[in-house]
Amino acid sequence: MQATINNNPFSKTVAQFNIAYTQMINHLGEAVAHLDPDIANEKLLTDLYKSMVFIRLFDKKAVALQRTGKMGTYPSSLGQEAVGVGIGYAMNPNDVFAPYYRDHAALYLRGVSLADMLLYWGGDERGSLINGAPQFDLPNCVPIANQITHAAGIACAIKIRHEKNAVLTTCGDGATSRGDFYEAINLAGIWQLPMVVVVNNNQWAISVSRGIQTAAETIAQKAIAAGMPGEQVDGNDALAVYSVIKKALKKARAGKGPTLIEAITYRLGDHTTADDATRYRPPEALNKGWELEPIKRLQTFLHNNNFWGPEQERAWITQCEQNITQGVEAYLNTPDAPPEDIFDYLYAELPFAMEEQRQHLIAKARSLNANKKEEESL
Amino acid sequence: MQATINNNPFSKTVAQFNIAYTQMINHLGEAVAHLDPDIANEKLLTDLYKSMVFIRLFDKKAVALQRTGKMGTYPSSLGQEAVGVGIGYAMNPNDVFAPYYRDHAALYLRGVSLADMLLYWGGDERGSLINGAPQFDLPNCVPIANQITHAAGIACAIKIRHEKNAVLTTCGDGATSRGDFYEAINLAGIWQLPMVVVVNNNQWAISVSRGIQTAAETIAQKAIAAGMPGEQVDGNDALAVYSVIKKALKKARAGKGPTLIEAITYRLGDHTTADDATRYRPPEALNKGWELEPIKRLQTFLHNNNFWGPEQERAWITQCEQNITQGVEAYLNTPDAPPEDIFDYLYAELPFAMEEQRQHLIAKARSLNANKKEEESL
Amino acid sequence: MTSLPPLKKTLVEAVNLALAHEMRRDESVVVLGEDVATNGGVFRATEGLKDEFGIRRVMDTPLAEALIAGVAVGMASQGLKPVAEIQFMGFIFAAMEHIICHAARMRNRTRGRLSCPMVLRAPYGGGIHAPEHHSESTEALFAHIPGLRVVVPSSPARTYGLLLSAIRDPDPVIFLEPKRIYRLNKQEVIDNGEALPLDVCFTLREGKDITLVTWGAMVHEALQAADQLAQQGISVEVIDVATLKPLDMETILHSVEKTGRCVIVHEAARSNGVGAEIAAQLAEKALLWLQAPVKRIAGYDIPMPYFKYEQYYMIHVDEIIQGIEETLAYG
Amino acid sequence: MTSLPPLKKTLVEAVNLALAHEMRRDESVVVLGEDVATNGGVFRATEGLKDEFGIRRVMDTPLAEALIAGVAVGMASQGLKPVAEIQFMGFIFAAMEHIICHAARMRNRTRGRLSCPMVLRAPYGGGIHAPEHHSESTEALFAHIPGLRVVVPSSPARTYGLLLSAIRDPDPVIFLEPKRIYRLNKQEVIDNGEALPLDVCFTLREGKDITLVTWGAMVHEALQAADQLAQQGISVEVIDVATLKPLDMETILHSVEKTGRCVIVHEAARSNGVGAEIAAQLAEKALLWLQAPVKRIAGYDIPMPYFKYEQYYMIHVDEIIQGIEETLAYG
Ligand SMILES: Cc1ncc(C[n+]2csc(CCOP(=O)(O)OP(=O)(O)O)c2C)c(N)n1
Ligand SMILES: Cc1ncc(C[n+]2csc(CCOP(=O)(O)OP(=O)(O)O)c2C)c(N)n1
Ligand SMILES: [Mg+2]
Ligand SMILES: [Mg+2]
Repeated sequence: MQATINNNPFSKTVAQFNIAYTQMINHLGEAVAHLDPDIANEKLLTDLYKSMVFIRLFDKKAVALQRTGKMGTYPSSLGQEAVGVGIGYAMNPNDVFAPYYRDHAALYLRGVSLADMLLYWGGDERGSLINGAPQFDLPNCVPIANQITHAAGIACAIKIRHEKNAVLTTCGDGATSRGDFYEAINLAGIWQLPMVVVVNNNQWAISVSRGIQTAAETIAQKAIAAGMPGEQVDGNDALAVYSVIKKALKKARAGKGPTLIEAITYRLGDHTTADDATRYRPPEALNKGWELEPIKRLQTFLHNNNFWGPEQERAWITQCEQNITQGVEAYLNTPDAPPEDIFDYLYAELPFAMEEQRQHLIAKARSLNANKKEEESL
Repeated sequence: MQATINNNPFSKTVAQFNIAYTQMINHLGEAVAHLDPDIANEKLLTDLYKSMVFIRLFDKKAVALQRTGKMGTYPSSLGQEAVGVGIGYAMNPNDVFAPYYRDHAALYLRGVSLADMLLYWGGDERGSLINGAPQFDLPNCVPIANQITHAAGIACAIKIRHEKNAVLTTCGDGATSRGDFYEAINLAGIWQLPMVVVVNNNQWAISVSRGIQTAAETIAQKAIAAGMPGEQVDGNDALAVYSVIKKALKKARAGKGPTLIEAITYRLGDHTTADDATRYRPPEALNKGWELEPIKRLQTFLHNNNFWGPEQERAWITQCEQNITQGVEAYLNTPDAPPEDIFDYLYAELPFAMEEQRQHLIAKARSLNANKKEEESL
Repeated sequence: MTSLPPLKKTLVEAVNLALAHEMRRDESVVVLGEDVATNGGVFRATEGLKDEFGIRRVMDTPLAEALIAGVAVGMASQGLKPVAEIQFMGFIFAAMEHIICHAARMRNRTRGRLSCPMVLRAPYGGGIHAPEHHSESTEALFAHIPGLRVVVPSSPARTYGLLLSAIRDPDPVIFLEPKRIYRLNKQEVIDNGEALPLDVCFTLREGKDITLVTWGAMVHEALQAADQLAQQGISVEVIDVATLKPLDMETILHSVEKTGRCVIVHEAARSNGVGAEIAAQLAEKALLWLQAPVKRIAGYDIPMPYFKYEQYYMIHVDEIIQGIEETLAYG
Repeated sequence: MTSLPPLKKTLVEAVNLALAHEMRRDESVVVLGEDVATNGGVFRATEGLKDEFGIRRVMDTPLAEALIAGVAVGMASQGLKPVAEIQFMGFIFAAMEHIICHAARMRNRTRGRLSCPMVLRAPYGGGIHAPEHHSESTEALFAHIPGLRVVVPSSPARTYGLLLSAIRDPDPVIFLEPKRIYRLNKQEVIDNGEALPLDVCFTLREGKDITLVTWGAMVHEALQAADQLAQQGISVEVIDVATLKPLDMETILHSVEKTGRCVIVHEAARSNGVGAEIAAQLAEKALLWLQAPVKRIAGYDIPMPYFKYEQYYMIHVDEIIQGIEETLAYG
């Protein structure tokens, strides 16, 4: 590439990069080009749709539990459903998932029970036991972007052991401003790690808009800094999300290296139940966000292709509500863990030096709970 | 840009980027195109040359001082001279410099005395007083890449106060792997900070070669992740380095935003006097490095243009050696600071709680120095 | 000035009041952090500042704590007085390199040529049923670092006065705000710009039988314990350490010389907590006066449990009373 | 196994020996860090490992400490046993977020589903005339963090045995290597894979007059002081704490019960150093036995001076002797 730059005879172009954007079904529910039925088959499309509907209903319930004091702070995934279901269906059980806190849909599809999810947000460590889900998936990571570095370590482990699976990690647009994000993708690039990073660019980091988070025209182009491929996808298009992630995972498992995927979405809810987005977000922005949301468009597409109709919708919603009610029951009926659990999992074996503290806790808990009973009985 | 990617009808290109490389005088000492005499004038070119010669001689002396136990660990700038002099001549006195530890040439041109440089590497904090140099320049920064974040903060201060100067910071290729590098340039991009980042890509981070530090084809392209311009320059071409930095600084001072400049050099010495590069570096690589080094080529160019000849060379070297000898004398003759200095600059005013420790130190130092005298007198 | 009407303020409102006061008085004071501008901070500590002082002085940063601290160091090196917010203390760890290696050393490293007059604010402590990593109290990590000041207020009025001093102080200050009492109660705060001294403890209640040393949110449990014990005729001297580094041992030693007994209370994990330094200095300097062993009532050496089990970790008034009674019963 | 010939090894060679032994024995052990592979580490601690075990198990990382720690956490979560090197302790601060928030909590957070069997090695301490930031000893920062183990060896043999245990330990260990004594002297080390226990102090020398507690490089000054005092008929019991967290106070308390006097020596800054925790526990549990105040002989509360003035900071044998004599003279 000898092209001179702005006709400066001393300069030449030595590297060029493109960023691609993928969309399959637009916000009107139309396929933007002919869809290969092998990929876009009825089963897959209805599964994606049903899961999105399910998680939106679950999400609503979770917020209600928080509002009624039955659960703690909760980050709604309203409007982010397509990213979660795309991940959930694209991953294999033996792949490893390193999620962030807005991945309810993906967790659900990984096999995490509703009760476990609620337990976690209800302030109970046992929610991260995720019985029934892949045992080596990471727990939720609260410190932003740390999970990306952990995912790089997991990918190293896969490579060191010559295994054939891959790791997928997620984060938000705000997370891409942290050193962790960059240090980890830089390593993934050098070591060609079997790793897929999905950025849920929902345009907000609490009150900080995408525009003041980074001057990069796209988040996807941050991959260029790591010498690895990065691309954008319509994060409200479940089929497109599924397809690009599926492709990236296949490549990763084949030892062909990492991919950064920017899924463009819009956060339709508050940041969490502790947040009030009306303080910083103009209503127009929110309305535009709703025009692009993921569920309606796929429903339209399914209707127009006669894959789905009102009866299925009614039946499915009823079933969702049953499952959710069961999950909530299971959560609310979970007895508290023994107080000493707060000591008994810190080390494989409790150091002798901590025995005294553990005994103190047991006595303290007994009296605290006695007092509680007393108060209640009054 | 509607072009479809690898004829995938669902994908289109949404962003494109180029990275430019600039060279003016090649390693044979030939101008690669016609040089505008206004820029490439005799005065500037001979100044650049003379400063490089000076600093190479100083560097040799500094290493000798370390080898003979008269100074501590020292990082030679052998082969990096063009970057330093380019920076030194391109910056204005009221610009702010946030250097790293291999910037001897730039420090010298900023007005830091040889004695102060030697004092610093001789293990004396007073070396960072840099009397005579711009008072707000930062001291050397040992923790890799932290100075880039500080530079971003300095650039913020300039912007907040509506000043018209700029900050220039430097780092090595290894430093670009740290979160600090990325977090800082990302901020510079968003806030359009008056900041120039010069990466001295000398192909090594101690024993870690450029190729295993990052998969990015160029370091310059890391700017794309921050949404800011990045470019490469031949870091062995003092004129080219000077020119691109001069341009970037002008732009920064005019409020037109930051620039990342990758100066491609080769580390011709060990990492520091504590390192032995033969453990990890093939001799061929080093020989190729020498073919591109910055001084010879400019000397050839000056000779061919009758800007410089053997007499000037002899005279200049003699003068350099005089200055260096004076600097070394000044360093060696600097009396030790009073021991209590180690307390007296920690806070603006020593907290009462530390008075006792300070008294203890004074007594301890007295006896230590008494013992020392005794031993010497034996 | 003192003709100003006293205002009833919560602790977090006092933070806001002090910030606004100092930004009006000194235009070199700037505020930066995550969500501090448009949103006014997730606890509203910086509410209204962006509207009054503009985005050049009240800056929403990208999501990067190392950046926030490092940028503050750079600003301070040029003579600005940045007040940077770390959204929760649990997210301060990425900032430690800049705090330890630069903020705490800039003046010493340059032998006074440059300095680092910055304040790093962070809400800290547990007891608010927050998610994981939102309840940390690791003040001991900073109290060990030469060159820093570590300040923890415990009431609206002291918050106002201490934050003013922290901002005016020519050296870096880690200012930890006990968020459990951010809105616990309102107190009269006169916005007269009068600062309170750093580097000294506050004796909140005089007593002769025993010395109760604490700081931050636990001050309230300590005062309640002292009240209840007073009814049993036990006279407890309550000391709010306030500045954990440098530590004003004089006040504590004088008190222990008088009472002969000392109980130290802190929420942070016991081992190598700041209570250890206080107890250690008592072991070094108060041996002759101590009629009973020093007692530390501190957090367990475990991370803060998720909130369903948080109360097992938190220290309750009864525990303090019991600890005091045991110490009084001794010998 | 014990038929193996004893080898004369320096402390840093013992590190290398333990790493190689454990990598042969357990293929889940991997090594990563800056310059650890081709260069064998800037102190040669990992020399030869890349040639024997290959680049999949001995990895030169990019220059990023947060990355090194976080990648180790990720590896460990999947059952590998990473031994990560931070080139100097002065550069460990960027790694603290991953150490505190993840390494120390993975097991607890997942109620045992996942764990974090990693070792983070770092050369630490001063006295080698190194540049700034190359002489830190901030072990107290880690000793305060629940979920960690903090181990500091003080001889080649103990280094070998303790590093083996650290690698085999199912939980995260911060392993701090006193680089001042990396090559101080050689000692017989038998490469028989026999580990030494963690969580216990080593009584290196029995004595009846006073207890001298220390760790790391200062153990050597402590033993010299004990030798010299022995000639004056003073019998000093020297305890090498070795594992700073969890802390084996039993051994120290038993000794102080016997001697009635205690001097604690550490190079790190005094305030909120690990010596404070030891002195605090003596104030809590040994009041009746103490015939003299506990004395801490510790670094000043300042950063390590540049090396021309380093000796003013470092603790010398005379100071220890003087401190012991003062403590013995008391009362
Ligand atoms: C290291 C760290 N800093 C700050 C926070 C507080 N915090 C929680 S979520 C959040 C915003 C994250 O935004 P983004 O990455 O875009 O994800 P989103 O919530 O929008 O899905 C912040 C600042 C945190 N959890 N961790
Ligand atoms: C945070 C940190 N980690 C590690 C080191 C040790 N170290 C000093 S220089 C260096 C290599 C730097 O390489 P590069 O950035 O390319 O600069 P160069 O020395 O090649 O000019 C390392 C690892 C350090 N000083 N700081
Ligand atoms: Mg977001
Ligand atoms: Mg380099």
